[in-house]
Amino acid sequence: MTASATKTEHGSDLEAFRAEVRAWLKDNFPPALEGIVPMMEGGADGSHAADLATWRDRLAERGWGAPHWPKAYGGAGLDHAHVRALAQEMGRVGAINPIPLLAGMGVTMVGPTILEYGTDDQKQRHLPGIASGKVRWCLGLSEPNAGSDLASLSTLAEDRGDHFVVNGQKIWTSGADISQWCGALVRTDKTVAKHKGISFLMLPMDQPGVRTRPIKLISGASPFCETFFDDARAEKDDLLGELNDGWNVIKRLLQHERASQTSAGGPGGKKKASALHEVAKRYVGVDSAGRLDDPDLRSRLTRHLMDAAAHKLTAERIAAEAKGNPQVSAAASIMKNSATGITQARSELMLEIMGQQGFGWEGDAYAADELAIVREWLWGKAISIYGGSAEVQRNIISKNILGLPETTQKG
Amino acid sequence: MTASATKTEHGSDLEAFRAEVRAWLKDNFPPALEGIVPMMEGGADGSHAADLATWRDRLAERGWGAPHWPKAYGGAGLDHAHVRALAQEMGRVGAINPIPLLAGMGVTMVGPTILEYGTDDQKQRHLPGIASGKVRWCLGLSEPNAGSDLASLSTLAEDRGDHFVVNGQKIWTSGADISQWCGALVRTDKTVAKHKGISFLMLPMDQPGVRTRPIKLISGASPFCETFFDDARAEKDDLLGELNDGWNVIKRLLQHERASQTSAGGPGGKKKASALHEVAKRYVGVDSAGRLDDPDLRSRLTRHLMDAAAHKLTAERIAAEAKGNPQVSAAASIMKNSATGITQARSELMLEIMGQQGFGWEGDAYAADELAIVREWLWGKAISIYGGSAEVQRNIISKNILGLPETTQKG
Amino acid sequence: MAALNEEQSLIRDQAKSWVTEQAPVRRFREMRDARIETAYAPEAFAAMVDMGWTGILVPESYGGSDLGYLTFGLILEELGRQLTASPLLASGLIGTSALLLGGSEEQKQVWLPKLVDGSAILTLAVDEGPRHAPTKTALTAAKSGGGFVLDGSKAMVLEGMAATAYVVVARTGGAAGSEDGLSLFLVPAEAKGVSRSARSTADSRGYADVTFAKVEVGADALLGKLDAGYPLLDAILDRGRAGLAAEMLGTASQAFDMTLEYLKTRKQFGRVIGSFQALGHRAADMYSGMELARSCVEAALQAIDSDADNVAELCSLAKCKMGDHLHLVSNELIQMHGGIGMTDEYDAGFYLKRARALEAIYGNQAFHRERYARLLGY
Amino acid sequence: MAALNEEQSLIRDQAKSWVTEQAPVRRFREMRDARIETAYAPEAFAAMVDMGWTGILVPESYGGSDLGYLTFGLILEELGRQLTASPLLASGLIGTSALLLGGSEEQKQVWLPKLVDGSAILTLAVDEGPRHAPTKTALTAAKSGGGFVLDGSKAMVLEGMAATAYVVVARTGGAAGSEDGLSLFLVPAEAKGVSRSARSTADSRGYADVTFAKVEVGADALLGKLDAGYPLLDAILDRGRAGLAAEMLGTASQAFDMTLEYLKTRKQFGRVIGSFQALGHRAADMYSGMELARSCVEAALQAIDSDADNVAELCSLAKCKMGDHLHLVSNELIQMHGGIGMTDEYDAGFYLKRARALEAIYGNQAFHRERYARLLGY
Repeated sequence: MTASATKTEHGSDLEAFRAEVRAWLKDNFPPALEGIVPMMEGGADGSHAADLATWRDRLAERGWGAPHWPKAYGGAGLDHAHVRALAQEMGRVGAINPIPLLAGMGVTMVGPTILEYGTDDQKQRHLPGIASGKVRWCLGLSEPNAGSDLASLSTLAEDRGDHFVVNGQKIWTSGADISQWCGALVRTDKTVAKHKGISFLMLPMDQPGVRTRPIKLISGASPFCETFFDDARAEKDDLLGELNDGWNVIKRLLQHERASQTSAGGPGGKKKASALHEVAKRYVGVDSAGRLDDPDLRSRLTRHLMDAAAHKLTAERIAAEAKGNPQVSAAASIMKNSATGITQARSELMLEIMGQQGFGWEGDAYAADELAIVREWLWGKAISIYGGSAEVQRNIISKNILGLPETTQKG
Repeated sequence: MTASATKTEHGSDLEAFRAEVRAWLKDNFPPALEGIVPMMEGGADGSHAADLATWRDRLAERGWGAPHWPKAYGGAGLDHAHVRALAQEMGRVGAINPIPLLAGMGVTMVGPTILEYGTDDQKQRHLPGIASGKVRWCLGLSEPNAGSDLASLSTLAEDRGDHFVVNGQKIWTSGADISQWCGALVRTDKTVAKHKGISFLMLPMDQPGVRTRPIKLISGASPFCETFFDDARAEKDDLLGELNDGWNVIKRLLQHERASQTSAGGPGGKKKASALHEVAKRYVGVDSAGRLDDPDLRSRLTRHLMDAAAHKLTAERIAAEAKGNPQVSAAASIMKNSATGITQARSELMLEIMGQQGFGWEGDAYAADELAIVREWLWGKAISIYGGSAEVQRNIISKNILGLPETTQKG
Repeated sequence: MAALNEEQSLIRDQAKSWVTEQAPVRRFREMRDARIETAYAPEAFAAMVDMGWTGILVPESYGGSDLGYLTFGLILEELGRQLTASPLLASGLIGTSALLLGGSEEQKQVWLPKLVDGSAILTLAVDEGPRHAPTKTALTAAKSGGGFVLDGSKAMVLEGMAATAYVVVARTGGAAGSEDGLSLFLVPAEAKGVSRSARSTADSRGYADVTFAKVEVGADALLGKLDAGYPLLDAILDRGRAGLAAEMLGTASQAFDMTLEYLKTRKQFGRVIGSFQALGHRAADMYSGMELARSCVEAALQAIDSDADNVAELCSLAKCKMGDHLHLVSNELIQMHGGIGMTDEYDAGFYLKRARALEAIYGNQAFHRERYARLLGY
Repeated sequence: MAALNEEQSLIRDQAKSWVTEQAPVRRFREMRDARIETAYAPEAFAAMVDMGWTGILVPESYGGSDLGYLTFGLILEELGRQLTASPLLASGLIGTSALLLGGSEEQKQVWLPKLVDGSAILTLAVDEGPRHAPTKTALTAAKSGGGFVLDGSKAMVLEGMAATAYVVVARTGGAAGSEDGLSLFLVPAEAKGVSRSARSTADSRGYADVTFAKVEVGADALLGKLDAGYPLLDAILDRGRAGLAAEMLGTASQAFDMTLEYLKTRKQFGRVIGSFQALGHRAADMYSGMELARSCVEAALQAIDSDADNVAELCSLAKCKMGDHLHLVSNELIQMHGGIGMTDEYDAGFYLKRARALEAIYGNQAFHRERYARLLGY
């Protein structure tokens, strides 16, 4: 449906744009990067570092790192149809836009929020760095004793005239150790109800009052850090949104996060994820009728593949219904939980299919892609926890979409 | 374990008792009743009415209608080991004790509660009639607007000196239209918190102030009624337990109910429930390796059979751990939900296995046992609702067994 | 909901208001209580014919409007909401599809206008046993003179009492269990040797067992190719499955809406029961499941309309996901309503009973999981 | 918990206090961080030998106490609670069972006293590929002179680096995939041609790949009958499965206890999270599942002790139900702990990783469902 709608509305303009992209890619995309997904953790593919830097700079030059952003802020000012076309053409040659990944939470979360809540000055100072992929951002939201209950945070920002002094501790600050800026949720008024005294501050990481410590996870090294603020300084000019209105800013930011987490599938990093049933045929074998030689597994595999198909069709339907005018929708919670469930189920099935060969931690007994299986499986346990846990998403659906009475606070 | 424990503790006494039972059964059990389960609805097997009456009276004469009750109240004063032996010997010849079924809720719920809470006078007046199967009881607990929230009942009993006058409406009064007595939960004090002003009254059904109306269910005719009290009369002597202490009486009674609902399996009525996998082989067929010709069904069937086996083993373990001294235990909620889940899953599988042939409502196109399938399936939907819904049982486990904070009232 | 064009939106709105006003579930109850043998109200079907619904798949040259399967699905969804009984699915979609896919020009000219104007009701007679198994067809069609003689019987034919003709799946060769050797025939219900009897089922809808005792038909009764009818049958069945899935979507939507409404109004322990988090989370999961299932159903209908090459895969996906979802929702409908949902006075039981019928027809979830795996080659 | 006799209660209590005091999960962490190749603390196993645990299955005439499998299970459950690593299961239960079930009098006299006193560690070398599949054995044993020559390799042998000898499953006849033609051999780890390498797995326990390159053994190395070793192997595996299920019972119990404790203490939105009904109901279901799974495990162990005729059925039931339960509980352990459960500093991850290993060893849930269905004949 989408394809035909697009054709009618944009017609030949879009076709011309596609041709332009194709030509540009031919000249500018380093073929060695075909299918290479730069991991947020960085360095996973050190061998491609130079190519990646070149590719990133060329994309940024065209504004295609954040193509839907206004040109004034480093984007290309493209509408949704053109953004899709760009993505499709890039996908066709295996080119991946590294900027949303390289820049930490910049393009997917902080940037869109600055676009909505920022002053002109803030947009000009911060957005181009994000769009170019040169300035990395982390987010200081969770605190050790808060978890899903963000609003109970205790990191304090005291007003010192032209700046704030920040004290406290954040956790799960992804990429904090490699970021230049941090978007932090801080308490600016202790005298009011907990949601009401919170503000959103942007502060530079390179200052004496900020210290980070990486967190080791059950899956091994991780992008996450603990971040400590000891008399850290944030300028008044870097308050995003109104003072004590940080709760609304963060709600919006989290909607952007959910919207970015709704695609199901592993964390990528491979040229092409193998179809699970093909992997199963390889490890499990087939019977004389060509059926997987484990009927119980086969049946559960089918359920999973059907779930994945339904998810994909739903994502397409949401896009088609939005008719080229996508927005952070109520569907985000549904899609986040669906994506989570499918990704985790896929990992569990992969583990089951590969047996002991999918359970290696290190060593020569395992191929590299076999070793990745168990780490992905463990890492995947986090996706139903962060960015609003599965339970929080259910609360949101129950309350905001279905209109059932509040269950989170009182019930 | 039980078998050997029994042998050591009771030794030859028990063996002698078994021999006595066998001999007695040979003389007294009408062979035509072998395997016949008299349905609570009555009349399902009108052809056996005379035999059933004889059999019931003979059992009652020996006190074996309620064998664990004291002899003074119509029981046989047997300990648990002897009760089990009696049941096993009866089971061996396909003899079923109709009294707990015929007498409505008498032997399983009202009787045990009277044994605990009743005065001597109440025990003497009420228990023998129950034990003999001649006096039927119904229970007036739920009300149309109360559901699982029993304590919000509004049927009122006013004190008139030597008696109460009762006004209100009860629902789900099973067997009310064929019962002589009713155990009713009524409000005797409106001025206190809702649990505190409730009493448990026993009142005769054969009086002008009591009227009943059968309820038709989605499965067809049912034993349930609506029961209306318009200035009904209950004697003060028939107050069970203390005035305004009915909540404790009913909690105990409901534990007895749960304990009686923990066996998994259909509502009976057939000579012998066929093993589900044998039915499946008949309707679905097998492949050349002898496997059910529907691998997806086969896998789910196995899960179900395993669940049923686990339930059975757990019931046996609970009995063994109680070492011949069974009591209403914390396990009742677990076992009720497990039994419910297994019974409902069995019905769903049966429907699936038999396809259209298990979906008939009436007519010659279906055999009698085929027609029973769909009714049992529909009726089975009630078992996770009545006697404390599945949700209420989970609340009980969560709060009373696991010690998690109250979720029912506040959260 | 798929992005609809203006015409589709209009038809959907028309269907919604007609069903709500003229054919609410109360009418289904009346029909059931009246024990009508064909199990639908003739005036309701007549109204559908008047609204042009029987012609939605039919090209204009044969008297239809040629609006396609997605549009037909919108109507079925609304009918499913109120359990409106009629031969619309069996004849207007399945019988009509059989002719569109397999009919010769002559057959189309003879049959399609009659199907559109409601003077003919054509349904598919495929299964012979209690479970859906097209390849197990044993009814034989033997060549005889210039035509064929059909001998055998069919079970649980949809709207089999109302039908004026059947598309009969017969074995003209090959062994039982084989896809080879199947052929399809158009057989009038009044043909000599055809007899039928109504089934009384839990969902109170119209099914018949039909016996074909040495029924003679001409060569022109053959629909599609001799001995190679299986691909045609499979395509007809897939259209039926997509249609059933659309009806199921409506039935599940209504069951969910009833449940949600009850959660919002029923009070226990001093508050509405929808405020209990455990129920709220279950409701949230049901809502999510509905959105996911809906996408599958609409994708299947659209794939048929656009003649995509993955129609079979999507139809199995839609029937299976929708079946699983309806199964869950129909059970939760009863459980969350508690005792009231168990009474015959309340409508909940109708939805539960209809759910299991819809799940079973033309392949239950297990059937379609098996088929999906085979289509994907593992 | 099964009704225990006094001796069993004493042993259970002893195990509980030793594990809690001497071998808590902290010791497992230390062992992991120290990267010991055999993946257990030798002093812990020495203590187990001293407490007589390696002799629990062994008749008194060979130096054991003959207390049976249910008693052994009580100990494994306690070890499972704290993830205490040792060759107790692999050698004290599985290797010992192999000799008890298949050993000649002479073999028993040679081996059992050494297994009891810990001077020998005997483990089963069965699987060759990544998934449990005993009949897929390809390692060959060819007659040669008076003895046999073994050639092939085994993967993921439990405690394979610590073993002083192996029970090797070899093909002496029959085709790959067949139950016929399998034989078992006792092979010292120091025999010429045996080489092994440790595997580093997610659960940080001891596994080895063992290669048998033209290893010569005498005729007395044959355990049980030539070419007809499958029933013996199956019986040994079933004892191993029951033992694994007992360990899983402990692991799941501890994971649940940790979760429950967290639900009672962790506060969010101003109250302990265990007061959220959705979590309370999930906890209730887990508790129920635990009770049901425990019954299966104890029944399997008791069936072995009483030599019942449904040992195979009950062992598959126990391994499968326990596997499903542990799978659920280990996932909920992480989910309900939230972020903290994801950190390596916290112990939750150890339980999750160990859970999947235990599920897979000697047949995962799918394997045992398939086996159960075959045993019941459908």
